[in-house]
Amino acid sequence: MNKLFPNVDEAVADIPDGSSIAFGGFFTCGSPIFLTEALARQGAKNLTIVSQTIGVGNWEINLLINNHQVKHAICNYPFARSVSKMSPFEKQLKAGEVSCEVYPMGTFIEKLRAGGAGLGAFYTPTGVGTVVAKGKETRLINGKEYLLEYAYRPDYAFIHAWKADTLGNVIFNKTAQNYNPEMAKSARIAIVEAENVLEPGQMDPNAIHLPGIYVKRVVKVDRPKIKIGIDG
Amino acid sequence: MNKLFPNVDEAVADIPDGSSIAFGGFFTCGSPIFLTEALARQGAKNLTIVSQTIGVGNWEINLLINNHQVKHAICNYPFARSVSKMSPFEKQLKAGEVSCEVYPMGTFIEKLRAGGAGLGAFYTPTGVGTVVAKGKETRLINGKEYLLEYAYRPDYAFIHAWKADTLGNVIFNKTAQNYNPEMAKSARIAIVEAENVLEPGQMDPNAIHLPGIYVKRVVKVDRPKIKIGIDG
Amino acid sequence: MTTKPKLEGIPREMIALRVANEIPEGSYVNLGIGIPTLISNWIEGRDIIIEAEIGMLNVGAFAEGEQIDQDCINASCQPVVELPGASYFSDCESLSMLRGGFIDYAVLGAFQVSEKGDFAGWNIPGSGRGDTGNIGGSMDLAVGAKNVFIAMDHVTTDGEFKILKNCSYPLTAKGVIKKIFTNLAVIDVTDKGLVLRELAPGISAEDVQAVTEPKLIISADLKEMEM
Amino acid sequence: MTTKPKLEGIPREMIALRVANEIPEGSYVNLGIGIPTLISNWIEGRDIIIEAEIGMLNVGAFAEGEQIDQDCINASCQPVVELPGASYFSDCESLSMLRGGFIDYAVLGAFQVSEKGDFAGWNIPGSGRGDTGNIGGSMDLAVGAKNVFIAMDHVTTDGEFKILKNCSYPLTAKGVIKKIFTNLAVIDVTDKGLVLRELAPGISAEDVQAVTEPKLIISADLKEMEM
Repeated sequence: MNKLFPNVDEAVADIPDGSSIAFGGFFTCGSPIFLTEALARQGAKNLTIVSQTIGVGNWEINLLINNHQVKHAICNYPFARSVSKMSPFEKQLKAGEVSCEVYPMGTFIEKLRAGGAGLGAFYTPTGVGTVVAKGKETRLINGKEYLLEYAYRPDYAFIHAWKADTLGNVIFNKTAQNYNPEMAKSARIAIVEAENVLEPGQMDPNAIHLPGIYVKRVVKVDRPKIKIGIDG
Repeated sequence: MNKLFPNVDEAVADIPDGSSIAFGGFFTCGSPIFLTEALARQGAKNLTIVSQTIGVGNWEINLLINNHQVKHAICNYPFARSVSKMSPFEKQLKAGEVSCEVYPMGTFIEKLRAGGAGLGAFYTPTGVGTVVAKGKETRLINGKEYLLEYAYRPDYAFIHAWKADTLGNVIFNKTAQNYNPEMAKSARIAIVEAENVLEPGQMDPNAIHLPGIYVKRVVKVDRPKIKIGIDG
Repeated sequence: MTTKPKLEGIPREMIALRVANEIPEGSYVNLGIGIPTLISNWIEGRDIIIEAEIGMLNVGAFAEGEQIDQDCINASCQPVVELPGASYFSDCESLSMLRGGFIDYAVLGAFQVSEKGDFAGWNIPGSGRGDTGNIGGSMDLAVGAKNVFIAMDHVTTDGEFKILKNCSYPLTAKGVIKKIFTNLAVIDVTDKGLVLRELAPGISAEDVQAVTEPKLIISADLKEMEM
Repeated sequence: MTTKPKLEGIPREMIALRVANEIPEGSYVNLGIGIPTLISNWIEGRDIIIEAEIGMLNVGAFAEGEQIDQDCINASCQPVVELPGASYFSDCESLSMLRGGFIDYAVLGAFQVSEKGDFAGWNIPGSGRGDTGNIGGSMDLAVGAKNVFIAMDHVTTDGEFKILKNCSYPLTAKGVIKKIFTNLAVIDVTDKGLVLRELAPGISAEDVQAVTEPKLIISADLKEMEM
């Protein structure tokens, strides 16, 4: 069950127009930048992208925005930190070219977790009494109010890994783990770019963050050179 | 923040009558047998116990049953495998001395996971159209039927660990992980018995199964001598 | 109910082999107890990965002697060995994996299967256990796996039907079974009903129909099981 | 709205110190951006563990020079170092931890706080962003943490009230704030209303009331902030 692909371009070659894709990574940390660049080269259009932030820290997402490949975003932190800076995505949103759903961080990733775990929906206390609750069902459980939020499953997930074996088992490095595991589990096809590719048996079976069953494709990439910060 | 207790008896000394307690372990594997024995010596009564099985493989649970310390069980696999064998729990259940709720394995642990994660309830497809669905709300989501199941939080969790540090960080060994992480996270007070107790910094921060924030007490125990099997 | 003379058909190991042949390379599988457990012998060395719902992937053979580790068991509480590329994870993760559709083939035993694809495998009326029983992980597996197969004897030891119009035992799941493998036959569960696809050597379609409550649709290419 | 001359009170570092003194040994804390970030300087060496919602416990100081690892940042995208006993985990795990009540003290900044304990910290009307904005992890933290504190300047740079009868900005959460620490005062949020507990040096209760919209209840043991 060798899941190794020769390069990032082949790993994303078959992604059709209209796909939904989840991107791991938290600002500059653990983002699948090589797969994102390959998708920009590949050119699939009308994409729904699922990502903590839309081109803030994970700057490569802006390649997709500027190519007009994106029609919808599901996210947590869509914009530049400063309201005086306008990202490419914010410009397109204001121009009505793209649409956007924003969720609290926990709800954002819990929707994907629920999707991957085969659940239909869940009740969370987060966002009760805020704009997040607009149009959503609420329920009192033991006297506390909860919002109903639905599971979500994207077609693809792009995952950046520190180590992966050819069966798709993955170990992440420190805070580069972030959204990556649950995004991989939520997707129908999870594609892993890994800084290190190993043979099965070379990683401690007790220390795997993402079991290979969740991963369909693995591709070797270089360790990216990253400038930390989101105000650039 | 040293969470080390001198022995299992002191670690369970303050558990009051009427408490709910989750027990990690899957049959003979990863069960907190030393804490369970200590609780039998301690004698707290009217307990609600949450455990995959009630005294099958995790035979020490039968100490609590035979002491009449248990009034209610929440479980997945309550009885001996063979219908011709009757466990102490099954006898008490038939005599009306205890009560019991049984859930499918995934629902059983997801209820605890939801509790620990601060969620109120979730919709699962498991059990639709079976006795498990009796009296429960259902909801159609994208044309598929789901059951509403509520989160559950026990007062205590008894956890068996391979390695723990004095801050409560835990690494489990192989399939002895099983229910232990989510049970610890669900409880208000998680108590860990560990075969090896280390200082902070002696475990790989990338390989922690259960972060110390979830653990209130750690106690050193011997590696148990276990006879594998559930027909004994 | 039937009291016809019992038909032997093929032994349990051969049922397991027939199921193993149905599972393509590159599959992730979960095997229940009983006949399904025997399938692991037949897929050894093939490019198929076994999951155990206790929280393990790349499950190997049963452990023996020095190999036995009390911290490495399968969901039936049997010691197993790990294969290269193994991973361990929590039960919560494991059951999420099952519900989430990541298991390609789940092979389970059953007390009863209906022509609608319902099956009953966790509790027997008259066991004295009522609605309280050992549910285990089968309900999650049954609703989640991409393909759910049943491997079982065609009739009970008393010769009673196990393949029925409707299950009378408490259900494990509704409408999930794709194929039934027995000592006598291979049967597909379809929207139109049960389709008899293959027969054990020496067994006729009439023999199978006689021990099967619902009317079987005879496949146009009905053939003898190939092993 | 007020246009009174601005009262200086204590500097931001001292607000951070005052909050730090409120957090007992043995606590798990999560610190938001702005003044809360400065608290980490004051709790260094104390028996307090910092969580970062990106998925890290035992967060240490900001990393500098050779210490910087692009794979180790906090939720504000600043490089940090790990302390002994650190652990890394997923964001899903981290946010579950926040909602689940495992953080003893969350200290956040705010644009506005109401006397009911509501607060607004993620979006400013007139920013042009409407209901779409950078929510981040604050809503989860606010509903989950055992004690939610606000550390902020008492009024806006334009001298407008930030402590209000009702927030006019989009809420982060309702009824969750326990204490407010500003450059002028320490205020408890109680069922009966806002209780003025402590004053910055040189500041009177009247000064604080003048820049606070709701009527303050003066604590019987009102005192000067101790640092």
